[in-house]
Amino acid sequence: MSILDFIIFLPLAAAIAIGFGLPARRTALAAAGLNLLLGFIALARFGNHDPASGPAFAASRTVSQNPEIAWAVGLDGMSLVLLLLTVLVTFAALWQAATPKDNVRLFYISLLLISAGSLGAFLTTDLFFLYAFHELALIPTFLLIGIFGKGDRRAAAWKITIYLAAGSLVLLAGLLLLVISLGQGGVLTFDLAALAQRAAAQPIGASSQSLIYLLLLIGFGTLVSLFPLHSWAAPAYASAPTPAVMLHAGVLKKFGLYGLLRLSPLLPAGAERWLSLLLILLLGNILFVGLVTLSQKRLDSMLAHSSVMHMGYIFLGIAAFQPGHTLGATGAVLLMFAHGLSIALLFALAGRLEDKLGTLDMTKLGGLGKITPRFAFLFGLAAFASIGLPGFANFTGEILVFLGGFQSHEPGAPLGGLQIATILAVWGVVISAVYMLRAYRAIFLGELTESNATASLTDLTLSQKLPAGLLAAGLLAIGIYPWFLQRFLQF
Amino acid sequence: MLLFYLFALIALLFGAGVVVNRNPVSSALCLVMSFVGLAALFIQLDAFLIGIVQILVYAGAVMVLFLFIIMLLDLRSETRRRINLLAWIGGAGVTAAFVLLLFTALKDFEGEHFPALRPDIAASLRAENLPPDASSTDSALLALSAGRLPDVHLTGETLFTRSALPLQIVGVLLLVATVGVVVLSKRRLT
Amino acid sequence: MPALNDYLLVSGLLFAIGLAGVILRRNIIIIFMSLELMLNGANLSLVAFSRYRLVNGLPDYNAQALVFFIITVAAAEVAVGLAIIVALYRARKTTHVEDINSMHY
Amino acid sequence: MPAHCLEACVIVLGLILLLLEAFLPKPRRRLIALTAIAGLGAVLVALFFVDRSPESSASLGAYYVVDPPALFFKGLALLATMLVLVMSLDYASVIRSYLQTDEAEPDAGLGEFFCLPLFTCAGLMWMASARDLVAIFVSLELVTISFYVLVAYMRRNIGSLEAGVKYLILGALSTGFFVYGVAWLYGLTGHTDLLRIAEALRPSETATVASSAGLVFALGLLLSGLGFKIAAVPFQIWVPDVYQGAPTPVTAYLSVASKAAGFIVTLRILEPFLQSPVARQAILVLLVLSAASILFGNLCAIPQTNVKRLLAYSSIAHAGFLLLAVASVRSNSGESGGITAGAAISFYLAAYLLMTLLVFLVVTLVRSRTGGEDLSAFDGLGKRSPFLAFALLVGMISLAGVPLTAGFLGKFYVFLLALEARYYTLIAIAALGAAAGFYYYFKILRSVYWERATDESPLSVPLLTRCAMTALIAAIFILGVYPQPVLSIFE
Amino acid sequence: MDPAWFLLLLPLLAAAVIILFTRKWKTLSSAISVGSAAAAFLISLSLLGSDDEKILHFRWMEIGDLRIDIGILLDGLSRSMLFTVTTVGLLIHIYSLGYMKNDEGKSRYFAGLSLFMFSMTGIVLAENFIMMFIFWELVGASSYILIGHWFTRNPPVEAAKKAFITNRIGDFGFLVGILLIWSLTGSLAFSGIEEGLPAAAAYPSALGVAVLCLFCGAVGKSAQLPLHVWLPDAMEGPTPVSALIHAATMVAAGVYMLARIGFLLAAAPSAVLIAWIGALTALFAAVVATQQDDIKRILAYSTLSQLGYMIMAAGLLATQAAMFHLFTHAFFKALLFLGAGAVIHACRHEQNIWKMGGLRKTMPLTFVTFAIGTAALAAVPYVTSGFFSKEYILDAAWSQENRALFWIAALVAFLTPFYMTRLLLVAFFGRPRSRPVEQAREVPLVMALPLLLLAVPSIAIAWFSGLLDWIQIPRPEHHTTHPMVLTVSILALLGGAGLAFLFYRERDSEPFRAGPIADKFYFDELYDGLVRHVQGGLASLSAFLDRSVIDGIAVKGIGRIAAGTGYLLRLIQVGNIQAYAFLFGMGVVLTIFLLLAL
Repeated sequence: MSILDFIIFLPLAAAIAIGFGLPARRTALAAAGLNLLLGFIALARFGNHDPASGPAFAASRTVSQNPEIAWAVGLDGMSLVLLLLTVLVTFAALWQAATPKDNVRLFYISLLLISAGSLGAFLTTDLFFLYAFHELALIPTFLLIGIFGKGDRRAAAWKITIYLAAGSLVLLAGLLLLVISLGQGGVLTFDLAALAQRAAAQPIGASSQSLIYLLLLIGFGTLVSLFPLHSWAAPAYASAPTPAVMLHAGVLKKFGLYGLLRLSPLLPAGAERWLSLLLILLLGNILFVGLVTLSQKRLDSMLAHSSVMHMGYIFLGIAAFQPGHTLGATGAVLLMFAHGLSIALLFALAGRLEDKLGTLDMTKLGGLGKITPRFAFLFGLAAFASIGLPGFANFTGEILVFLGGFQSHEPGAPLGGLQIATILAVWGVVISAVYMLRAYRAIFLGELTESNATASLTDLTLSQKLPAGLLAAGLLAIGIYPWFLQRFLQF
Repeated sequence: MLLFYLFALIALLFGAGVVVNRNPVSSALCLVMSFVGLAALFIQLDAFLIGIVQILVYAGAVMVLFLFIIMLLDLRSETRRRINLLAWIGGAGVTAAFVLLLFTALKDFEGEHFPALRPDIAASLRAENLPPDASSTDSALLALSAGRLPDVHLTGETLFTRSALPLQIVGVLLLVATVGVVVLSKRRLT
Repeated sequence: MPALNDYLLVSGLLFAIGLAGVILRRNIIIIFMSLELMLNGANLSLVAFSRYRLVNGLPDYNAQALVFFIITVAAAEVAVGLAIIVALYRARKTTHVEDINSMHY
Repeated sequence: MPAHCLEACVIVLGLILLLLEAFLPKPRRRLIALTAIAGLGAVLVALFFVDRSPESSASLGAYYVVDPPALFFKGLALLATMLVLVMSLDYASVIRSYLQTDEAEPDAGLGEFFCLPLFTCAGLMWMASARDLVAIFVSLELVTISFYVLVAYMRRNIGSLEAGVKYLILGALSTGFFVYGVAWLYGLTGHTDLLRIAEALRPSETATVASSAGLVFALGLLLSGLGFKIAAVPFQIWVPDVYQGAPTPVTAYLSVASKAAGFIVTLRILEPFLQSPVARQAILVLLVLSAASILFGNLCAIPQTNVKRLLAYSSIAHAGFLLLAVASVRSNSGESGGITAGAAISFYLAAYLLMTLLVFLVVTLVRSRTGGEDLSAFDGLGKRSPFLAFALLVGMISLAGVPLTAGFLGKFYVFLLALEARYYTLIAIAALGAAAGFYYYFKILRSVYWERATDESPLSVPLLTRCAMTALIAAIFILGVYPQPVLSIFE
Repeated sequence: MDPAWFLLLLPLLAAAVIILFTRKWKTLSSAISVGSAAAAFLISLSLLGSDDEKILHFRWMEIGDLRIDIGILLDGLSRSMLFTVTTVGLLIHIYSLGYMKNDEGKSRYFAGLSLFMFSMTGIVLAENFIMMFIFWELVGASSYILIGHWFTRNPPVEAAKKAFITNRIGDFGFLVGILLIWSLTGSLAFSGIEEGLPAAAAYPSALGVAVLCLFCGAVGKSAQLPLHVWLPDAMEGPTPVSALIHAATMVAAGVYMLARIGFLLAAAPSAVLIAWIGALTALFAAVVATQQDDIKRILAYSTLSQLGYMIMAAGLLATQAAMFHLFTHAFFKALLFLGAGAVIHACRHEQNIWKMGGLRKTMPLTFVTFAIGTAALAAVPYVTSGFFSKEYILDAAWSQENRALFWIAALVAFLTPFYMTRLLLVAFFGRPRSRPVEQAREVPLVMALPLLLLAVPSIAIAWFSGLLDWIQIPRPEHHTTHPMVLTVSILALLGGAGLAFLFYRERDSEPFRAGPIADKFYFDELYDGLVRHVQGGLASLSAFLDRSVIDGIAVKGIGRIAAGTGYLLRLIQVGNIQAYAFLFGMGVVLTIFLLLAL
């Protein structure tokens, strides 16, 4: 058993234990806390690991011989970063969770399952389980939004479930086609390393690559709310209970990007074939959804759209990822980490706000900074982080992504699609500044509105600050000293 | 040849009668006649046992059952409900299409003529497979050697040797049918 | 003597007549009779084939055994079927197919 | 012990129980069911120890072959029958209310309800071993006729009777076509043993079959008969009504055992055709049937509100997926490798058995406790009985094909096969169908978890049922991640 | 560890300590902040006097062969700029002690100041473009915090937002420029870029575009046309902030950046465009300043105008002149702002000069220092530092034969004394025109001291060439100044001041009002309209498309089609056995037909 097995199965075990009657909140928190600890132990021990010797803490157990499927885990730089993201956000989300009146067990079990699903997907080195574990989170999301959500929760839960299920079917087709195309000697394998080797030794034909990459792009793209496959995200995030949206927007959504980053080196011709399409779509995320975000009146809805918008940057990093040109990929991973923490933080704070005020309509809020300065401060940190202010991890990711866009550009050559897209994407930074500052100004600054003046709003207590502080600390740490994590990212 | 056409015509015409007749009793009687014609065709094809069974089981038992039920339920001819034109067109269309397809398929068997029986070949083969001391007492062998077709013997032999397993399964099937009929028809015991 | 095709044609027509009866008639008992017609049509084919496909100079008794089984099965089917029809009649006082469509779509 | 003793044991068990029922004074009906379950369990155990050499049953020729699929399907039949009997115990109260026999003896007629499935089971086991048209016909009819009785069993219930009549008429119709097809196939080849038929049909210089018209005619007729058993479009027409009207355990039995047996027979009968000159047409038609079934089943299930009817459509859809695997039989012996179609279909059917029976166990319990089979009867089940709700959840996600469940792996293998065979259109249709599947399976979960019950009293679950459900849930998950035990049977 | 690191990190540490720990103890917070500023000042002094070039590295990221450092580049340019920043910074920290004495958010204010000091030093010390961009943005953020210090009132909050977003627009260009330069020269570090320049010079147009993009950053930060709109609004912030950030240091960062990349400007054919933008800004702002009534706004426009000068100089490749003007301007403009702050403070936050008057008597010290600042700004010959630096710029324009630019600059040199004299006459002479002004009293020592300290360099600093050399400020050689330049500038000064004297002596209200000028040529209105209608319209349109087309037609449509097909298809299951039999038969026929047909 590898430490990674423990990390994956701990939330599962906790979920089962809660099902059998252990106290829900305490068990869940204990598991999350322990996982946080294990995550950092893994980080500490990973430091001595030589990347040339394959993934660290690898362990494997065959579950099917042909097609060759194994329960295999392993840690490399990219999964390490996402592991840290997951354990951090999980802990914060569970801590932050307000225990519901009914169905308490179901609530915590679902949250733990989302966490376990993400961990499994990020830590396994087998394509089958990579896919399978992500899907594990589908049901908890359905339950969490449908039972514990707010607003138009049913429609939202319904949409996200069906949409993501459909998207993952496309993804499945792509993955299977990939595996089949890389079949050798009558053996199909789902082992990522073996697939990479086979792809390197004998690349897939260009037309197959093209088809596979398109399927993967649509499949993963749906899961990551790539324009125009994004319309599930905003309603779901606006309706989901706070810890659920923290986990989903913060962690789970990164799965599609992670998968694309893992697999696109296997399909260089496919990636090249669809580069322009990807660029157009990601600009759709950044510019079009960015504009949509501008017109949102409710904070939760705005945050949800902004989360969709920011996916565009990560996609840009992936688009810039070519053999030998790894800035984009590195930036994408850092950005995943950063976006995960910042959006979780923002949603956590927004959730707290709604609990207290009963509304997130920005036209009805105002001047809260006077009553709750600590809250406003934390929210400001998160807002600035999310618009990519230097000093926060988001900036490190974004700047690398932008650099990545120009990495392959020959001096003096006319600007290619990638470069033009990068420049347009940089403009998105302005858009996000506009809506974020507008929201911050509408809620926290200016004159206190009457409805808020009467609300029983109190500032954060220490215990409430803890999860937010944890996330903010993560953002700042990587923002100030990115080398700490970036050194692990080898592509 | 003539007999064939006669019997075929009987089978088909009375078969059609089943479908066309409004009165269930007439239909049932038509069915009996059709089966009789069929049985005659079987016999013409040297399947004597089956011909007889056909008459015994179908014309005898099954039809009696049908008539019994018709009487029991006191069914009259179908009252003239509105004729469902669509159903008629559809039914006729499907049937016609089926017949057309049948004709296409029948081309495969064009020109296969009635082969003569060769009891002698069978007899010699049978003699080879039998233990020498049994050959004199085996009635089928004797009949075959005499150029006759011991139809009942051979059918029975097949049923109880090679097809023993299906036969047993059919036995179970009959048991199930019996139990089922009993259960389904059981009345309230008062 | 008639050719194989002639028998097959008769058998096929018998089968088709049965099919037509099943589709056209509304009385369940008559539908059931038509089903018997279809089975008998199939039987005729089998017997004809067994006579035309001689094995060692004799008709193929395997096929005849199958005919045997079909007749038996058909009889059992009739028994069970009529029992169901009687039960239905007791419950609904009808043997018309149009009256039994409480479940649809 | 030769394998054919197994059927004999089952028959003897059935006879003994029938005699007990008939002649013992006031027999305890429950005892009959429990004895039957125990007896079948013993046979199931014995299945693992029988002589598996083909010679052991050589005297029975093609009427009874012992090969891995046969043994596997015998096991499935036994398992399904046991679980159906468990279900029947829960359903007894409903049956009783529609028999209205004797007030002094309220259980009269129940004994037969528990005994008949034993004979059906024997028929199914014989079907699994039959490689001869005669044996196939008689065992098929044994199953069919016992189902006529079982479907119409509640003779005071209009629905049950109506279902019985519909099943009877259409079943007999399909038998007619099947028999006619058998006659033609026999006429073309002169054999009833499928191995011999295959030899006769194999394209060679000494081919005995001249033209393909007759062959195709025979194939079409046979497919019609088989299509009825496996509930494939356009022969699915009976399925919704019969599933809805029949007693719930019988519905479950129909949808699981009858379909499974239908598929093994289909595989055996199609084998000669797939090596014949008409293989291309056969596969194309299979694909058309598959596509039609997937689309029809999945789309029509969407508007359903009666759970049994919904499951009927779902059963059609699953038949479509299985047919897709059947159509991939020939082309998957290619060089890239992977799973064989036979193994894939068997696995799918095993998974289908587990999840369908689990769902029907819940439906049965809910029906006998609340008296309803509509979606609304499931409202608030999550509160009334978390265990039942969870069982239903597992069943539904497995049916929908959420990863880490057996149902997913079933679909996974089918997709793999179809992709290897390059049936891209079919894959697209299948993906569409699977996505629609999410829609209606989750519709049930929506009632269970999102809605409030009108009556919030908790539902009790009998111990035996609880054990059965737990075992099924465990099996679904174990097979979902560890398929190798089942797959090794076929290697 | 090199002391330069402490210089960079101490203010950050101070900000962090205040935010995390000492927010409740306001005095302690302010002390920490002032202490850090003082320490920074001392360290920057200690760095002076050596003219070796020193580069310090700290690995921030390293991907493949690209290494991005947080690095410190110590050379003449950065040392002198550092001196300017820390000196003015320290003085303004001290001044703030008085100005913000009773403010509720004093801790927050000082944390913001420290954060600003950190960011500004970061820009100055930056060794590469990424680091410069990081601090560039951080400066924007701290400016946001400080402008919006009084966040419970709407105008400062709006101004802060406007400042940040406008800067972001500039930063967009800056970042694109960085990317272009990186792809052209293969390096992000200034030294590396200089090395790669010869190769990049093969693509002059690309280089020109890249440099213009970089210049966009300066346009935003130094509030050049057309991104100047934020600076006047930024005057909503506390006055010391206006002095420090929006007059002396941050807005000069654009100029500093241009100076830093002077070698690039020299190689790029587009530099003259930069000069033109600077000149036009200078002229535009000077014109607008003549019609403003708010004392801080006048100064703000004057800052714009002076920044325009500097940019023009940089565009004319006279980066030394630009830096020298930056240096002198920092002192006298800070002085002017602090003086204005003193006035505002004394007049209970009255900012309209037409409501002031007669302050000469009540606030003599302030008056004197303010007058010194005015003189410096108006470039009184040979006395003030402003004269030398402005001469330097005018001379650069003249000597480069760019007469158009020269005459524009001369016109600005005429307008500057005009509006400053107007300000001085209206605010300090005549009689008080409102009650708070009558009751105005001289400011306390803690505020007066910085005024005095700043007045000294405003006059004297240009006299001490040795001092200038020590600070490593580039110094003009007087004798090279063209007589024509001298003549024109003296005439402009006399003309401007005289004209203002004529118009505004003893006036109680504006004698004539030029609408467009007073309304800043309607830039704000134009931008408001753009934001509201173009951006707002696009946003609404996108939202509409998102809802109706993408979600409505595509997503829901597919769902409806599927469900609808299901509804229709299931109608086949009519429930009638006859129909079922028919359909079954059809199925058989179709299957066989298909098999035959295929």
